Amino acid sequence: MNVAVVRFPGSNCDLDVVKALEGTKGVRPKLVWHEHGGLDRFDAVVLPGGFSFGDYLRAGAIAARSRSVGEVRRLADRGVPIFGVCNGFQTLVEAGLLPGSLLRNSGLRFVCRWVTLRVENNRTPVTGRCSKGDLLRMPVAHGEGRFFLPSAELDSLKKDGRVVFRYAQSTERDGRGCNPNGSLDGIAGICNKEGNVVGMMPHPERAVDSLLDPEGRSDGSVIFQSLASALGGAS
Amino acid sequence: MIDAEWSEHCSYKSSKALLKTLPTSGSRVLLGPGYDAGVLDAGDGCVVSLHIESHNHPSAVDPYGGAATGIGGVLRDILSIGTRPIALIDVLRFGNIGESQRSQWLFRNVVRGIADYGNCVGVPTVAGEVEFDESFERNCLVDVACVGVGRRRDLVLAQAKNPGDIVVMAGGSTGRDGVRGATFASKSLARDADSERSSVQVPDPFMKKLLIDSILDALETGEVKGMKDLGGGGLSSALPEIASKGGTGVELDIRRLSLREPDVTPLEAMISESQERMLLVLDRVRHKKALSILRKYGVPATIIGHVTDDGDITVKDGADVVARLPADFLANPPLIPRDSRAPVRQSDWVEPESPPDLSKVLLSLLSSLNVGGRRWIYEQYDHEVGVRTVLKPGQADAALLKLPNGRLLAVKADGNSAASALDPYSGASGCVAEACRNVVSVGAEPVAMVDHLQFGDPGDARVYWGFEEAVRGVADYCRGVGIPVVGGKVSFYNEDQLTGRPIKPTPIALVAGLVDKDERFVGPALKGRGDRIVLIGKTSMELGGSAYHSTVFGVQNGVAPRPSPQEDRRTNSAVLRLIRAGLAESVHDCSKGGMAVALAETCMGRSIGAEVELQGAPATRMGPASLLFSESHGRYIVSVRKPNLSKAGGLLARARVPYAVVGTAGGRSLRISLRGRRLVDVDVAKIIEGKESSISRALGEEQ
Amino acid sequence: MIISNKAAAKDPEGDVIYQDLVKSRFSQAESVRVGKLLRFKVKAAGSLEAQRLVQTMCDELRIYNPAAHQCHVSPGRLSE
Amino acid sequence: MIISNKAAAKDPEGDVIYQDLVKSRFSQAESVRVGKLLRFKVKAAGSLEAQRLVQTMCDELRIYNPAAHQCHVSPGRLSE
Ligand SMILES: Nc1ncnc2c1ncn2[C@@H]1O[C@H](COP(=O)(O)OP(=O)(O)O)[C@@H](O)[C@H]1O
Ligand SMILES: [Mg+2]
Repeated sequence: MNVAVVRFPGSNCDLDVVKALEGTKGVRPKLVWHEHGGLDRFDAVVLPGGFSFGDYLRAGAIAARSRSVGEVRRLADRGVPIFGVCNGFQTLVEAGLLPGSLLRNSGLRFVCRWVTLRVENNRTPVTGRCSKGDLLRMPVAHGEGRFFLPSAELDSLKKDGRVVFRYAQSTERDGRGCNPNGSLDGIAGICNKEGNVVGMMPHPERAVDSLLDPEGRSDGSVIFQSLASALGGAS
Repeated sequence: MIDAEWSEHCSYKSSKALLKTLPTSGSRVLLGPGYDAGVLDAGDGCVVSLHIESHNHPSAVDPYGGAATGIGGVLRDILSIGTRPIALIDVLRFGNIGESQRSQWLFRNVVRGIADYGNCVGVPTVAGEVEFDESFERNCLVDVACVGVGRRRDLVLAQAKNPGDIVVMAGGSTGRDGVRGATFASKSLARDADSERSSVQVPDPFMKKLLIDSILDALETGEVKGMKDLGGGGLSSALPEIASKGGTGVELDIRRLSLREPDVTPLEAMISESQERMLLVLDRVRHKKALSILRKYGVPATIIGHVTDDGDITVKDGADVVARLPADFLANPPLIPRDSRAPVRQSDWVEPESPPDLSKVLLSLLSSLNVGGRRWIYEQYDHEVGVRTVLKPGQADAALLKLPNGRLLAVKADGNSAASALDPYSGASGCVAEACRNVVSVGAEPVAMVDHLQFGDPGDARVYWGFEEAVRGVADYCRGVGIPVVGGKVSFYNEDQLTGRPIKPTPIALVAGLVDKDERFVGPALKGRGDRIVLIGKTSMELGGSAYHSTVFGVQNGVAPRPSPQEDRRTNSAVLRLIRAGLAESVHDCSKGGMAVALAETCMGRSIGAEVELQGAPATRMGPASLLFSESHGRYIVSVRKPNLSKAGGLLARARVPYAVVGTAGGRSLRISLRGRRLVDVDVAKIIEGKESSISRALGEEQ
Repeated sequence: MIISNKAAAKDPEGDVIYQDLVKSRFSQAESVRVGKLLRFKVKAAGSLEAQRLVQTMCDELRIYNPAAHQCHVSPGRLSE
Repeated sequence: MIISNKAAAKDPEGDVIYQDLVKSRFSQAESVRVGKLLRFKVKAAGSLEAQRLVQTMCDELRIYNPAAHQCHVSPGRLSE
């Protein structure tokens, strides 16, 4: 199954995502330059992290108006899995493919640290291999990740089960609180009504290699394996 | 042009002769000092490049932009030899941020500047070091180093070898920014910072990211014959260098430059230090692919001239020749001899009596600014992007990075301005020793280093003496342990513009080490309850410039620690053998705050306490406080599983390394005794709390 | 044109500048709010048309995010 | 109060917004410059005094950096 990883000027986790996908059975990743198009040949599209267009104006705001995101919009309507990580999530929100906005962290500083996520919805293409309530360790690294949504919309988002990940207390000692950016309701990832468009702030591609995980785990792998399963590429 | 090119900053008028005494060759060295970056052979055709830069004066005026453009500069150096930047290291010096508003402002903005730039270009900042001392109140130091990787066959040199090749300017437009920047850096900070407004540069990390991506792609075409970053001195410095190294000349038309403002004069264009620009020498015939790659990324690129065979730099403004000078003459300025005089020092220092409660002393040391944790800083840096960072900042003594060939690269930078102020020879050799130890602590063998020597006005004979001593210290130590210096930087005229006082001398060493394929690496944290704690290396009465002195007594006096390269060489290799043999569960070196702080730090990672008795510790005669807090070099704290203890002991004894088994891991507190008398008893939770909150507390932020 | 956070989205930066920097030293100050200013230079027949054009751009290009921001366009009298 | 990069300095953010977002879709637009707006609510006898007070605050508290930025204080008629 072919997965496009869209590269914008300023993307910087594009190769990391490709590497994570290359290590996943049943998927073949390909980097696609944002102006080149042809995304409809792929079975799924990933928008990777980074600072597309320098994050000028707002994170993801300029990328959201690019040609490839126009294509992504059509694919999303057709039910193709679309997965945005960090800047990719910001781009999907700026494109209106996911609701709300990702504002500057409440601490006003960029934050890079390992967090624990609780899986709240395991019916999306990137969480199918998880159980509800699973705790996953992976890092966040962003300056604009505070999820915000007016309260009426937030209620319906929750009611529809569209919160996919929340920041959670880690199993071990973690005195500093677990919400790294002040997101409403601790929300770390959400999906659209149909469930095929998912965005998350933390970086699963950085938690695939156990060598890089301070606890020697590799919790990010399950996200990419889920995607492979959802595409029918692996059992 | 001559003014810019021959300024101290670009050409080392005062330092070149001395720097020649540094050992620069080694079996892994492919390129040493004199190039944009040092290059090491990491095996299997893989190379590692290293470089360090400072941006002190611009950062003192505009901390955010100055620090950011400093990162931009060092990235260019790594890129310009054809290697991909994979990690940044920052070394910072500020005044007391607990007391000075100005220092807080400098500190917050420097860190944010580094974060915003490094994060945006997608190069992780993986390690660093910080000190706070009043002498940096108005002249903060912002040193940034970068590590790159590449393939040996892809290296590009800063030279123009073939007449006829074209010279291309890629990247941002040329403006008046930084005009006179290099000459500015070589001057003391002006009294009225505002009058130097032309040297403020606006960072554009996005353009830098595009430059990096496009140039790395363009290198694949084979059309790039030479490359040179535009740093201090701008074109007036870069052109003579590529021509002189290639034995050629260059002719360029200044009108072809894309200017940001219409009225930039030819002279200004030549010396402009506008950021995010790179000079490329492309093949005379085959250059279309490279140019089209630049275009794809939206990087402006213009052909501004070509390589000639006349050995001259010819600058034209349209049809008019506005300057013509021999390249060699510009690239090789004369050396200036300097006076040096050793300061007179009183030698009647008497060690003051220590306070009775050493637990309290330990806690106040741990939560002091110079020993406390650095999370406030490194959490703002993306230290994971690129999925290479095995050991991350705060996790171990050095950062550890995955290389494409399966080896691991360790890096850490260190400096000690308090010790260097007392004795620049010991301070400079000591920072190399410490950086080596940090690299050894994770299991890597030190293979090369770059240094950065930062001083006041070299025209002051006492300052210049300190500089000479520091160079001698670095040279002797490196020769002694067999580590080549593959690059470095000198920064003079660092002084307080109000008082005219120079900064404390601040030599910095960045050491890189390698862990072989499938070898073990370790961290500093105690792992298992019941593991035995081994202290390696001898403690002497060396409290000069120690954290203990400045925290408890507010003084910096006495004998500064001086490392012994011969002993360190033995100790380091023994520690490496312990790690490789799988005998060491954890390794941490003793540095600031001495043995007591090091022990406390080993308890933090997994919240495991320790019971320690120092009776048998190898040491000269001294009181308990001195034993706990002396900052002698060459010492490690290693934990060993009980069944491995005799093997580990045997290995150390055979290596003739002094050591003692001093304790056992376990419990919830750190207890240290001497001959049965309890000296220290502190909860691990308190240790963690004190250590983690020091910067936030100084800044007046709640945790 | 000015972009600022809607009240519900909070303004942590303004709050911090006020709380940590301004408040203790200038008792006359009551609050600080932070926003982003974009200055567009456009060709238009008059100030009203210019204003309308910029508003259209901001809406269509989503220069601000209506979920969290408010946007205010005014003709520029400020010197360049 | 408006903070922006000095006129002679680059404004990379404004340039990118113009080049990559605005230019191709609105040919009437000629340039974009970006700045930061801080809105102070202060107690003062009149608009002039308020203006002077804010200027003092901005200078003393280093709300902007004179070496890199220009700062323009004007009394607020903009709605909150
Ligand atoms: N400015 C900085 N930027 C990034 N990391 C830093 C910085 N300062 C310190 N660190 C990290 O914090 C940890 C402790 O640093 P330090 O106290 O200098 O260690 P050591 O005593 O072993 O030299 C290291 O992992 C180091 O890389
Ligand atoms: Mg150490």
